[in-house]
Amino acid sequence: MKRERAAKAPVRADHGTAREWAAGRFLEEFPLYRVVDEEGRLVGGAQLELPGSELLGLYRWMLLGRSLDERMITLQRQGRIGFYIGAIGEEATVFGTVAALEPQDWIFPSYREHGAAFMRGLPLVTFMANLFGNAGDLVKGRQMPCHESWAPGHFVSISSPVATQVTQAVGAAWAARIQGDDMVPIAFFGDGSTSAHDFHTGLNFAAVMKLPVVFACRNNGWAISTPSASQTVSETMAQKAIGYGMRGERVDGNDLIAVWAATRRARQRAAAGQGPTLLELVTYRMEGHSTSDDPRAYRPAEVVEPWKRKDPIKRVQKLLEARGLLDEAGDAVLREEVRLEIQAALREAEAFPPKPPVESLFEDVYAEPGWAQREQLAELRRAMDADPRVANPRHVEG
Amino acid sequence: MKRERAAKAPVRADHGTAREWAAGRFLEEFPLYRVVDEEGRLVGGAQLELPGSELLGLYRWMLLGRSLDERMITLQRQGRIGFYIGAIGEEATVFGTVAALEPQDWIFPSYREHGAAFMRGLPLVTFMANLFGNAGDLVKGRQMPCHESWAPGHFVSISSPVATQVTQAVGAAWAARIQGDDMVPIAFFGDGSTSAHDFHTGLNFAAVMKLPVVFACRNNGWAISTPSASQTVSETMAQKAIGYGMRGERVDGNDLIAVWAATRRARQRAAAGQGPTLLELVTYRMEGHSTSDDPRAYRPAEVVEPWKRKDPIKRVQKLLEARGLLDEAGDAVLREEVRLEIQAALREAEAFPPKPPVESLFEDVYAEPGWAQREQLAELRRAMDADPRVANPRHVEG
Amino acid sequence: MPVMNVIQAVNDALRLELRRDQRVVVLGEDVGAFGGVFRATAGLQQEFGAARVVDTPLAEGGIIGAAAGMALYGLRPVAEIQFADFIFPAFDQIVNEVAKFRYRSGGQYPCPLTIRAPYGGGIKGGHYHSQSPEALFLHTPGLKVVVPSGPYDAKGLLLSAIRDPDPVLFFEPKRVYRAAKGEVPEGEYLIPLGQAAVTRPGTQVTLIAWGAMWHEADQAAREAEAEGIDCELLDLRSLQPLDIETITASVRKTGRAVVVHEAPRTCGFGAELAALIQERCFLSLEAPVARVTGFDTPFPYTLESEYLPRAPRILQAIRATVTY
Amino acid sequence: MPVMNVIQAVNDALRLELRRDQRVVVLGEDVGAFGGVFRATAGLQQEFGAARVVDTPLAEGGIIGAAAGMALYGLRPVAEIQFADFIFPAFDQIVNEVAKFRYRSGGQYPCPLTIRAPYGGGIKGGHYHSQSPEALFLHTPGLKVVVPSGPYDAKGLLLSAIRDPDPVLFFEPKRVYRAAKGEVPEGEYLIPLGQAAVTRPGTQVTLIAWGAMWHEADQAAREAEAEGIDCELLDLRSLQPLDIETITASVRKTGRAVVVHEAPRTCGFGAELAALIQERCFLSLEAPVARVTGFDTPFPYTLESEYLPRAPRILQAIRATVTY
Ligand SMILES: Cc1ncc(C[n+]2csc(CCOP(=O)(O)OP(=O)(O)O)c2C)c(N)n1
Ligand SMILES: Cc1ncc(C[n+]2csc(CCOP(=O)(O)OP(=O)(O)O)c2C)c(N)n1
Ligand SMILES: [Mg+2]
Ligand SMILES: [Mg+2]
Repeated sequence: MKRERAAKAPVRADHGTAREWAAGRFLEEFPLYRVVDEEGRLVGGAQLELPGSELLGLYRWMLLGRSLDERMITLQRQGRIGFYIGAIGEEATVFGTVAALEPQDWIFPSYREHGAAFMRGLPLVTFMANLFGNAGDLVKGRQMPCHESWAPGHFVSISSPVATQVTQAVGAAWAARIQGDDMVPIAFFGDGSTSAHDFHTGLNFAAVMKLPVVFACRNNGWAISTPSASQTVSETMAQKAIGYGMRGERVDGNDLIAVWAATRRARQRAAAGQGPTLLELVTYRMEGHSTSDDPRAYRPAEVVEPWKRKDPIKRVQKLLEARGLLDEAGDAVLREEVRLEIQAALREAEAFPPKPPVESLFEDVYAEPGWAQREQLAELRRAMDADPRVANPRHVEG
Repeated sequence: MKRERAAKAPVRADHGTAREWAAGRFLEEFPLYRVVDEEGRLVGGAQLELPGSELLGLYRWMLLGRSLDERMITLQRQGRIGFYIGAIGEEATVFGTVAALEPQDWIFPSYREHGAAFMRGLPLVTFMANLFGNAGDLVKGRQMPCHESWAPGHFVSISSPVATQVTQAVGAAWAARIQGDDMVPIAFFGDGSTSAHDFHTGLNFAAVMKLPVVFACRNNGWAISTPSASQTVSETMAQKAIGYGMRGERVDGNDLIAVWAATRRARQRAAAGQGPTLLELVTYRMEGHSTSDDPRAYRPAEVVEPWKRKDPIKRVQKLLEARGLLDEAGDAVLREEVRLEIQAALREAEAFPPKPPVESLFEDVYAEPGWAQREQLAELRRAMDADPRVANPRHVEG
Repeated sequence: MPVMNVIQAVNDALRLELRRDQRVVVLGEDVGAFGGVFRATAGLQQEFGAARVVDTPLAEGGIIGAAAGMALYGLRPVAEIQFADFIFPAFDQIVNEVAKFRYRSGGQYPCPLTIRAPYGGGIKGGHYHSQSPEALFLHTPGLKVVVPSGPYDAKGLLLSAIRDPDPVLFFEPKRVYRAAKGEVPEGEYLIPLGQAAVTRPGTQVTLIAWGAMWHEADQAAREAEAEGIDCELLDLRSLQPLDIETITASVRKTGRAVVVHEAPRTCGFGAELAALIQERCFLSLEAPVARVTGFDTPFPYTLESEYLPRAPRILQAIRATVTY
Repeated sequence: MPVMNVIQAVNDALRLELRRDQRVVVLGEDVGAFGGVFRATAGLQQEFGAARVVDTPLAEGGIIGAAAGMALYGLRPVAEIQFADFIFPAFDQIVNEVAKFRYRSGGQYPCPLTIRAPYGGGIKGGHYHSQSPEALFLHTPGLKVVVPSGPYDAKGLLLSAIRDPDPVLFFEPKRVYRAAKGEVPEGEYLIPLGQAAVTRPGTQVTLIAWGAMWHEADQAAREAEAEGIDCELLDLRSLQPLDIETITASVRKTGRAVVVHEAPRTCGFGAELAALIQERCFLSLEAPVARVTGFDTPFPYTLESEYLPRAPRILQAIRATVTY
């Protein structure tokens, strides 16, 4: 029991026993783990453990993620979809982590990790149908855009309330251990979400139960309009692990290889019964929070500048080029492929009927609709039959 | 901005950058602060900064707390009160902290700090009326026993849900700073309560806002039936401060002088604008969780034994004796005084009418009762007039 | 047949289900070696081990969040909240997550879990060991809410709840935890959710109650009978799904209804029942649907007898309704 | 008189009150330099400084817990919850702490604070940016609940809420945040809590609505008039305290009532209103109290027009009620 150890611990009488740590202490204690520098060169004596073909594959995924985000933001500006939230500048945190997991590992996303779903097989067209909320949407047009679910790829349903997925991932890890499954879930969340209560209870439960789970904090510097310094005054997110008696690691979140390697390590530890890891992936939110947001209202453009040079995609591109795995022409081909893929998916997605059937409104509340759902569906149908305006969004605005 | 510093921080390429800390690391880093040892001797070169008369006063308070707890537990066993929860063995954490505060400092209690209210002037008889929930109860018989409020002494209303007072104390500190008041609130909570979400949000808000507040974690080893190891696997509670970028200190919670000195330091820091402190007061719950609990069901008697030797009251008694401030006869006088005081208060408290007036049921829901409360009072009065069984607890049990 | 009280019946159901289904896991504060503050999980950790009967840290949000993750992954967690009053730190997980998982994922992620909580007043628990928050969950589509009144129902309903494909809140009326005793079959039997029990047929007025209040209503009905008033008494047992047919059939027959619950009156489930009854039985109604409830105040300590809607107040409402 | 929309009226009220009363503090996520995601606090930090208009960390429980502590200490905090859907992490602080402080301390610790939250659907927000949770708070004695429908009321009610001695939830119908415009006096004026507005006098049926739904009910009433049905329309404005006298007087006169709300039907505030009306106006009622509400499902995205109880559905209910 802990108590016993405590009783034997050293005892001092001088005042101020707790260490008054110097600024920078935790930056030193949790150094930024990096494998590839901004010029695409391996740092120090680092080895590239990821095969070239896989690296090229990941590069393509990153291109797809970036290109999709850009295209969808435009689509929103054109009024063709209502909302979009992506991961521009944060691609390495999404693809690097998931590439390091096993296919059976469950993904508990925040709301920027669409790329993770694609890697797990979610067709682009299905994702886009979710953006339109149309009849092709697997989620039946029930959630805002960018709240997809993809059970075949163990990509869990996204919700808006932040950090709720953290405790849920812990539960899944727990379940897998009880079942004897080799399954290590990952929970994604932002720096702002470390302030939320599910962060605390999730990490604490995982540590106490020594559960196989990876916590991936995408520290992108911002929670909507507030910088991370408004969320916490700890120097790093990684050091929060200390409070839970857990391992923490600070990783260059714009370094795909570092993210991949750190995640792989964390997964190995988890699978080996050594418990959870908190990964702080240091990156940057290059754009607004979402299409509903305009960062110019609170963020001077200059602060973004230094981060442009750290672009995670450019860095992989340089690495690939240096290794002779990619040249300019090859890059152009990839980019064009991705562009066409998106274009084709978009065309297909827009072709679905704009609304899911009205009865879908009442499905899935329960496994079987209750009498309230059945009666209300009938009520709605009668109302719609009597007055077509019932289904028309525009008749009473203002 | 934090981001800038992060960018300049050291970078390493080797695997496993995060420190794999050895067992015991945080026990060393947060050594148990102690001034007086178990034999009542000053440790190392420590000075006794508390004047003898004050020390004697605190000793009397501790005797009163212990004696009251014992008497009230008996009262509950006799069926004269419904419930009791006290602080046997934890007296130093209650009286040592409050003695170090200023009279204007607000106290946000958990449910064991009745002694703090007494030090702030709550009459024993009023406390006991709360135990009876009778007409003398300031809380008008609305809460379970041991849920007193004492606004004249800035002792805030107790509730049962654990840890809720932590964020509230933070708000009071914030308010005081806005008002320019020299007021440093203290929030008391147990080791189990560090798992609760208000612990997390409270500490984080306080650290981010650098608020003048003292967090006093009474680590008494247990949350009802579960040892602290079921609540956290961090080696100390003090190290949880690191995650919030806050100062933490581990204190021998059975050493009145250490508790006092650590609290005073924390208060000074707070008042000087240096922010909050988390104090881990290491003590032990010598009895059951409350009178509703029988610890024999989950705690072997042996584990309590070592703690009997660390009794916080005995330690102060030895110190006083060593300093010539108390002898056996003087001690007996004090104990008898305390016994008589309790006895007199009990007699007086039991003399109140057993129930508060029926209209009190509907007061204080709002500043002014609404029509619902007014109508329902009338309804209840009519019902009582029509059938006396309405007010009789015993007519339909079973 | 063995005679059990409600705690024993709950314990029996948990034990049977832990034995039958490896996916069942019990988790909560103090539920392990100690067996729970009311002993409802006594002996379970001893039989099924600390991996399946788990003491959690003190954080209700963590308990339900983790249970949700287990349920998503395919387990059948049964989470205990030590007192229903302490369920609110988990409120977000319950109403925003657990309740909506199936719907928001288009049916891809069902989240079948059971949340057990001792509930209600009558044990001198004051504000924080007495509340009856069922209405808060009934306003959230996606959740089911079950309240047994005695041991037989407790066992049969809890087994159904654990096997139900949807999340179920299972509120146990702690006032009758030990007081309500009765014969309980050994082995398994299921009471389907959504079926009220007509525990007393009658013709003049329909009494609707659940949980501990059913006992009060039953006593009131017996006293009313002595006065020549013939009550039909329904024990709802499950509030969602609600047995609307039994309710409307009864009120169409009697033309009068009295609803009883402990929670404060305003926006309690009694309001919904009154609304439904007047919507569906308007032309049969000979008196307003009466509500005998807790008052619109926090739950008190000393005056809890006055606060609780017990038999004498119910009887008065019956008389007033019958003579309206 | 200046013309304002609801956001501007809210902003104006906050500004006036921050100027008038040093004890007023505004706190919440993104409310500072940015001025809130809906811009309701725009310019306030610039005028009153970062000590009184504060960006908090992302934790609603922390926001309300801290606001409660401020209120206990004597300040008048106005906390913003970014969307009402995100209020649930603070649910425990609101229903177990804030609501009960005065009562549980025997009147020693009042806890007057205002919680503002954009609320309701109609902005294509899906599950988590559309909910209307008022009924959950109305079931908790100790809380007041206010919902303005337009800028004039928003300002006058918010000023009253901030000065009220009790905790107030102030739900702002975000669907009409910009759409509802009107003349708003400069400077201060108070609209007392607990007074409904009879925005259209009528004789045949009483329509009861609040917030964005008042606009739908108003349109339905106008269409009904064209059909020769004379509706009386009440904008409740404050749900707790509730203006029961205006409601009962109206229904006793018309004999019929239609209640409209966005929240799911079961256990919504419509149930309470129906229950109250049939209790108090039973002998006047010529038809059941009708409820036109959101359905018993989570709030949808694409089908939100179908989900929301808008004028066409209200009109149908009016017809059915009048011809019952
Ligand atoms: C419980 C809750 N409160 C508030 C919000 C509104 N909100 C949406 S995203 C966001 C900021 C999240 O920041 P962070 O966790 O850093 O994630 P990021 O967007 O940077 O990826 C906020 C406040 C929410 N979604 N959930
Ligand atoms: C939110 C909440 N959950 C559960 C409980 C039931 N409960 C009362 S005290 C307690 C243990 C608290 O342990 P700790 O914080 O260590 O305080 P101690 O009793 O040891 O002083 C529990 C679980 C509660 N009061 N509040
Ligand atoms: Mg962020
Ligand atoms: Mg403890």
